[in-house]
Amino acid sequence: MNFDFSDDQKALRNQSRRFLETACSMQRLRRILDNNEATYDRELWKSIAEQGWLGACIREEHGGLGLSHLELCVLSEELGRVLAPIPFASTVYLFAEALMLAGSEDQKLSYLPRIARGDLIGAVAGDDWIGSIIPLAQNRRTSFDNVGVTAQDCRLNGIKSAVIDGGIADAGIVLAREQDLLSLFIVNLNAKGVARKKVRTLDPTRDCAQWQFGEVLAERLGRPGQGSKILETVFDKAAVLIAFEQLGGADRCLEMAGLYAADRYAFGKPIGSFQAIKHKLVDVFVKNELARANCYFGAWALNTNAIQLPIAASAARVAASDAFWHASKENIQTHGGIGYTWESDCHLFYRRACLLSTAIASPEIWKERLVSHLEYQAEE
Amino acid sequence: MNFDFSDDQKALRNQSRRFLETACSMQRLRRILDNNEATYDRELWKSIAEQGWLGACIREEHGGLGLSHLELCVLSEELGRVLAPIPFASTVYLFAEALMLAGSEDQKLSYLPRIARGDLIGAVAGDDWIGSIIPLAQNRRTSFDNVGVTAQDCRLNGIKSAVIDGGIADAGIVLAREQDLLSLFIVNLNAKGVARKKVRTLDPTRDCAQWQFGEVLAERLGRPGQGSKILETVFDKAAVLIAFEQLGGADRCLEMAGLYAADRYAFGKPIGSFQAIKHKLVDVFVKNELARANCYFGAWALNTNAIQLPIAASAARVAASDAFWHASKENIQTHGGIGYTWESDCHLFYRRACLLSTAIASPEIWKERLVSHLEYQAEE
Amino acid sequence: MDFEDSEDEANYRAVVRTWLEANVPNDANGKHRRGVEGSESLRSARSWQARKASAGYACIHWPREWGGPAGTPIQSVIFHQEESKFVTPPNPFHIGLNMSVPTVLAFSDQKTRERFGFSAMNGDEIWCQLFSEPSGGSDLAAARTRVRKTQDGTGDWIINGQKVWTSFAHIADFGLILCRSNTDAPKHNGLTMFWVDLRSQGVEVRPIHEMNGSSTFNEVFFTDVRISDNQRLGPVDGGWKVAVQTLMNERLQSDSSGADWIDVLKMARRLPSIYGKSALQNPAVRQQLAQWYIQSEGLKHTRNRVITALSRGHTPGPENSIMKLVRASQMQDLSHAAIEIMGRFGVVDEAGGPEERSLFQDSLMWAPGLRIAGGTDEILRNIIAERVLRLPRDASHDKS
Amino acid sequence: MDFEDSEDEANYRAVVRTWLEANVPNDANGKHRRGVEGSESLRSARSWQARKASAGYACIHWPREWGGPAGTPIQSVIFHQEESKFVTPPNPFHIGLNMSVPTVLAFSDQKTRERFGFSAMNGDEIWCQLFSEPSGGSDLAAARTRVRKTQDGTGDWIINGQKVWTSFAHIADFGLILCRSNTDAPKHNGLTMFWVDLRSQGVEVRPIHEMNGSSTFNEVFFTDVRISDNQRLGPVDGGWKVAVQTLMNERLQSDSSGADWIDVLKMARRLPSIYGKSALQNPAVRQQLAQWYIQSEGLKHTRNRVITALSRGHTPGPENSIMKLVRASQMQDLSHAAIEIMGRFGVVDEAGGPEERSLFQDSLMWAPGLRIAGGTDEILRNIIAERVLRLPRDASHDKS
Repeated sequence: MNFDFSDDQKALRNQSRRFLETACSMQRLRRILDNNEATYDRELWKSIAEQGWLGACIREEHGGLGLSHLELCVLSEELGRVLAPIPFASTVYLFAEALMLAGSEDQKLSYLPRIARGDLIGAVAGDDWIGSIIPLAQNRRTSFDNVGVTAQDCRLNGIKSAVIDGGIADAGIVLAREQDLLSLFIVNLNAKGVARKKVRTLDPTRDCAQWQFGEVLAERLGRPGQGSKILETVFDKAAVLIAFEQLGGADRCLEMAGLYAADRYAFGKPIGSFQAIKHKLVDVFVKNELARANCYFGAWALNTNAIQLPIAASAARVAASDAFWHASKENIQTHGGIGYTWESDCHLFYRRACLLSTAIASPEIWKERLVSHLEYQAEE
Repeated sequence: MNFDFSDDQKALRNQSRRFLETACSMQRLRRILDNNEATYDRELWKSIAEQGWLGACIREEHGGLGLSHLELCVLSEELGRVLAPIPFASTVYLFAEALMLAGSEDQKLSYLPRIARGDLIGAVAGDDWIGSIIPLAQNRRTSFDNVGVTAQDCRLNGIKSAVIDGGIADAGIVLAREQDLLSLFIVNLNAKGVARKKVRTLDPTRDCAQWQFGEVLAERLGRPGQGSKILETVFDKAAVLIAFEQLGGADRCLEMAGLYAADRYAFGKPIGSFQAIKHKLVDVFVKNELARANCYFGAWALNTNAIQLPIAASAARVAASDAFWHASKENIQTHGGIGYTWESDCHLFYRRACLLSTAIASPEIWKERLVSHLEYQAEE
Repeated sequence: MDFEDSEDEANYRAVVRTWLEANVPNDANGKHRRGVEGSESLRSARSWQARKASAGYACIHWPREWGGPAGTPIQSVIFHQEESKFVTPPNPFHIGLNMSVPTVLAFSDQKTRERFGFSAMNGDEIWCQLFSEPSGGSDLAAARTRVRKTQDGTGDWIINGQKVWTSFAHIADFGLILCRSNTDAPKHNGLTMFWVDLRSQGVEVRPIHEMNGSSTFNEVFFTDVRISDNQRLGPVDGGWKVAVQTLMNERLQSDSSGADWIDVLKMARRLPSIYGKSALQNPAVRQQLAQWYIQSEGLKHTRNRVITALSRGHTPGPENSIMKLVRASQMQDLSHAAIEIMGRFGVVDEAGGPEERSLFQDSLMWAPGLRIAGGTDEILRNIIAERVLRLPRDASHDKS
Repeated sequence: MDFEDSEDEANYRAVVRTWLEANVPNDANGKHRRGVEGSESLRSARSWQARKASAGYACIHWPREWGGPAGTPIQSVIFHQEESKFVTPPNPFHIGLNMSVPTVLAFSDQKTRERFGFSAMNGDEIWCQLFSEPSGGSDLAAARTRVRKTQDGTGDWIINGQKVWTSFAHIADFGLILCRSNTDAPKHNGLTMFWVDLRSQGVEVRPIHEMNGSSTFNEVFFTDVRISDNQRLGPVDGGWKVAVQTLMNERLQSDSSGADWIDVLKMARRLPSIYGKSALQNPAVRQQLAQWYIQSEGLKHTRNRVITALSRGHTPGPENSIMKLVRASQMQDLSHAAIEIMGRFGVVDEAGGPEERSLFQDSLMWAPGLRIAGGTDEILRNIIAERVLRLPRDASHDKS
């Protein structure tokens, strides 16, 4: 039994944690929060590019480090701990993974080295409404009406609303309706015919935008009609990686609450000595540990491309979403009045928890995906 | 605003509570529990008949006291507190209510006085499978396959399994399929062709039996095809009354736990001084209070035959089922090891909570009924 | 058991309704708001308060010696029920009139009563309540704001320290303040209560920037603020009892703002879903809706029980204690669930989504505050356990 | 990260599997049971234990000086994994071999080790653990069972008192007993640990009638039970430390009995529903199933993390602490929900319903016990808060 990260991976964790403590302090995060114009931390983006994180899983011949997804999981957890205000998930988990999965060799050579160097930010826009991107056992088609963009002769028309990191991305992967098929296209977002509009969300430390396409010339990704199928796999992989971000955030909330509870006195004692606080934080710990165990299984399935990936990814996403939400709200509660102020960091985790649990379809949809697969498995 | 019981009704509560403390002590309940043959407390049944409880809501000309349903709610709560091992719900909330709602004057004159005198125990058997007796907005028909008994020329054939108090009832009201209709019939359970078999349940302090009919001559109740409609209303009324029983049980659990927690010492202090126990019992209290408020609204709707009855009954049933289950399990937990023994009374409440929440369809089905009506209301 | 008024109540309600129809101003700003923003809004608030006072509808149950109309608690409830059916100006007076001012009046001589009673009731002067401190958290008796008697023979006192979480301090004229007068005594026995003029020299009010971006609470700093001994309420070192009495004045919670089950139902009816045509067809959503409905109806009818007690001339029982505890967490969980139902469009903070979205977002961002303000979940559970369930006192409560 | 054995582990597993295939008796009674019922069942349990001992598969990680094979913890895990794939006789030895006997051996001389080590490992003698008392509840250090030194010069001791919740006491030969030797000292400093022969005069074992109708625990009464001083383990008045060490021996929770998500899934698939064809089509049931799956998988993989630590020669971290806390409540809620899904047929306790019904009912009636036995939910939360989260010690824990 070898159900843990290796010593090398643990060393990477320690090293990246130390690095991010200064490179991505809460003070830096607040520069994005308090500045309406800032959309991501360019300096941080540059320095993680230098360390090779953007190309961690990209093969060496495409300009990456060629590490395994386990190393990426380690980095995701650390980036989640510090609420890194960068388009890492959009570029690395979604855009690069989609390219690696479905791109031609030419496309890989064209995009992946730029991603690895930090020269290209990517974003992915699937369905334009709720959850239909996750095909269900009972209902294996994506509703056409929800796609929002049509394609004809590789020209795109239509709208993708609320694309995370869509305002800062250089290139986008877009699911579009192509007659009676759903296909993927790569779009240069600085091309003619693309109009972008910033979209505010509950988490101002992450970018979000609407894309509007008018006769935009795009490049096909994968075969016609393969769009949903490709995205489904990409979303499974991203679900595991985002779950590690959520896990990192949840752990950090528990640590913040524990430290505050040990230091803060009320009624003549540290509040952490009261069972009301103790047991509250144990409940947070329990959810975090259950999420961690599910995330580890997700990491294994992701890394080995196991047939259990859809189940493992769904379980990791649901458990980590629940853990982060719960940890972030009880962290505020443990902090009391202080936790409710803008100056406290608590609300940044609360906001991010809401963003991440809705980002690639809500937990409800992943629960359905999970049970569909369990049902199918149990029938065999 | 007059949202409380009257002083007279409160006096009835105090008087019935005092009476039941001795007439229905836990020692008496244990005689039923520990005696495999005993099925109900005949002595208690006789004495509540003498006090007129069985005919509380039956009109005076039919041998009852002619009181309102509010008085019956008061009695139900008290009977629930002591887990009375008698067929009160089956006879009074279901059988007598169905007769009063749908019976002919002859039928009322024939049955109601005997019920009021304590000479007749009744039981009602609706559908023979899960929940289909509750018509839904989307699906307003009862599934014929689940009824189990057919009728032709008022002769019944078939099986009703798991009828609560079915083993001790003298007469039954039976929902049967009559060609393409569902109709109700009154059956003398001592008649030829009726075979009964005791059914064990998790709560041995209440009777349960299977009925098997072979060409049993029965008497029609209500018009042909009116069966589901009548039962639906009867179940709404019974839901409110059973909710009061559940509320009584839940309150009693909280009192038991509170008394034990105040007396029992661990770590040098009464366990009730630890926040772990305090806050647990507050959570029980909160559910009980929410259930009480919903029960009161149910009582009002029942008593005034208000158009809101389906909503009020559903809400009371769901809230009270939840409160009783929660109170009964946390009562055991508060008692610790002692609470897990057969000699402790805790498990009797736990068992009864399970019986009552499943008795007239599970809370899930009542939640659906509730939301169907809310949806309909919101559309208007 | 019914929902009817008694004959007296019905008459009173009819009179009130007629009066409201004739008197509610047309220029009310169209929204019930938690805060008061801008001088125009404050002016209309004062004017509406004055109109109510002149008609005997402000501070309905204040006794005559306070200048009140000596109505009954149920009349007060009836007036507020009827008033809430209209769009009226904001109300920055309620904390003062329900908590601070009654304490001032109860502990003062007739002259002081005359000075403050009417002007507060009339909306001319706004009062706030200065109990919480940054260091004490939920432990109000741990107040550290120091008060010292001057040695100059005036009998005056000097206050130094900081209060926090003070609603309306930025527009208030006066406040009730709990100070540490004795650092040697056990903590409950070293406190003294005063009223203080917030325009005194040395008082500084700073709004708190809250996590939802708004500012409804304030910090209030006291630097060598001199007050006279006749501003003292109750005995020296006897302030804790005064504070407890003030906290008991907290009125019936009746804040019905924030997202509720009906908002989820309305949104879910229009929203597509992976199950069925709309999210409302999803049984998982329906089962949750039922739970929220039962909580909200439970609170509503609990309130009806309290009003009934008032109507019968009784003091309400413990029922009232569960209100905020239940509502705050319900609001948090319900609004979060609603946002998750909308998927990533749930977190978009722009016009153009489902119309309930901004309500859910406001509730999501306010609920953490509601779980803390006016007694945290944990403090409320302690209070209910000890005062209602009569469980043994927490041995961990220190007295020092 | 993988689920593979190391080469050594794989070899060990292969050897073990071969041995099991050749040696597991055919006459095992066909069920894994919590208890041992009847002498036939006990005889087969002893015989299987002896066979394992002779092959070096009983007490795998006991050191050589205890007569053990000095295997590694991971070998022990591997053997139990493989053994659990077979139907084997019941195991009434595990509490003794995992908790009581290691303490006896660790605190005894070589002669005593020889007397007890092998006979326990071989299943000839069964040991129980006598810590809990009726008055103390979760507070083990509050033990009142008195031990007094005789004045007759033998150095013997006399025990009087009562223990409770003792598993297997009715078939046990010996027990580890924590006694109060000093009533004047603070409570943790007045305890002494002994081993005791349960066949001694003055020992009476009474089975406890549990709420689910069965009897797996016992009360044990001690009336003037005389024991010799060489039955003492550790110093006089130093028993608490011995007790703590014993409790640390508690093995990896791996009880996988009781209802789980897969049972709900199987039942729901065959059950009619108001939504869709089967209850499994009901999204409300599906969403719950997903939650239970995540809990169970979370526990399973947490266990894998613990095994990995053992495999790498590390001591497992705090992960293990959440196992029983999560599982007990999950079992209670899941089985209750499953019964409610079945409607009133869920409470029928007869043959002929959905085949999982009796499993849900057993779990429903056992779960309240599991939430209490071996540390209540509340005690476990305290322990995790203090030992894992390092929160400040509860000031309310008295030491007197």
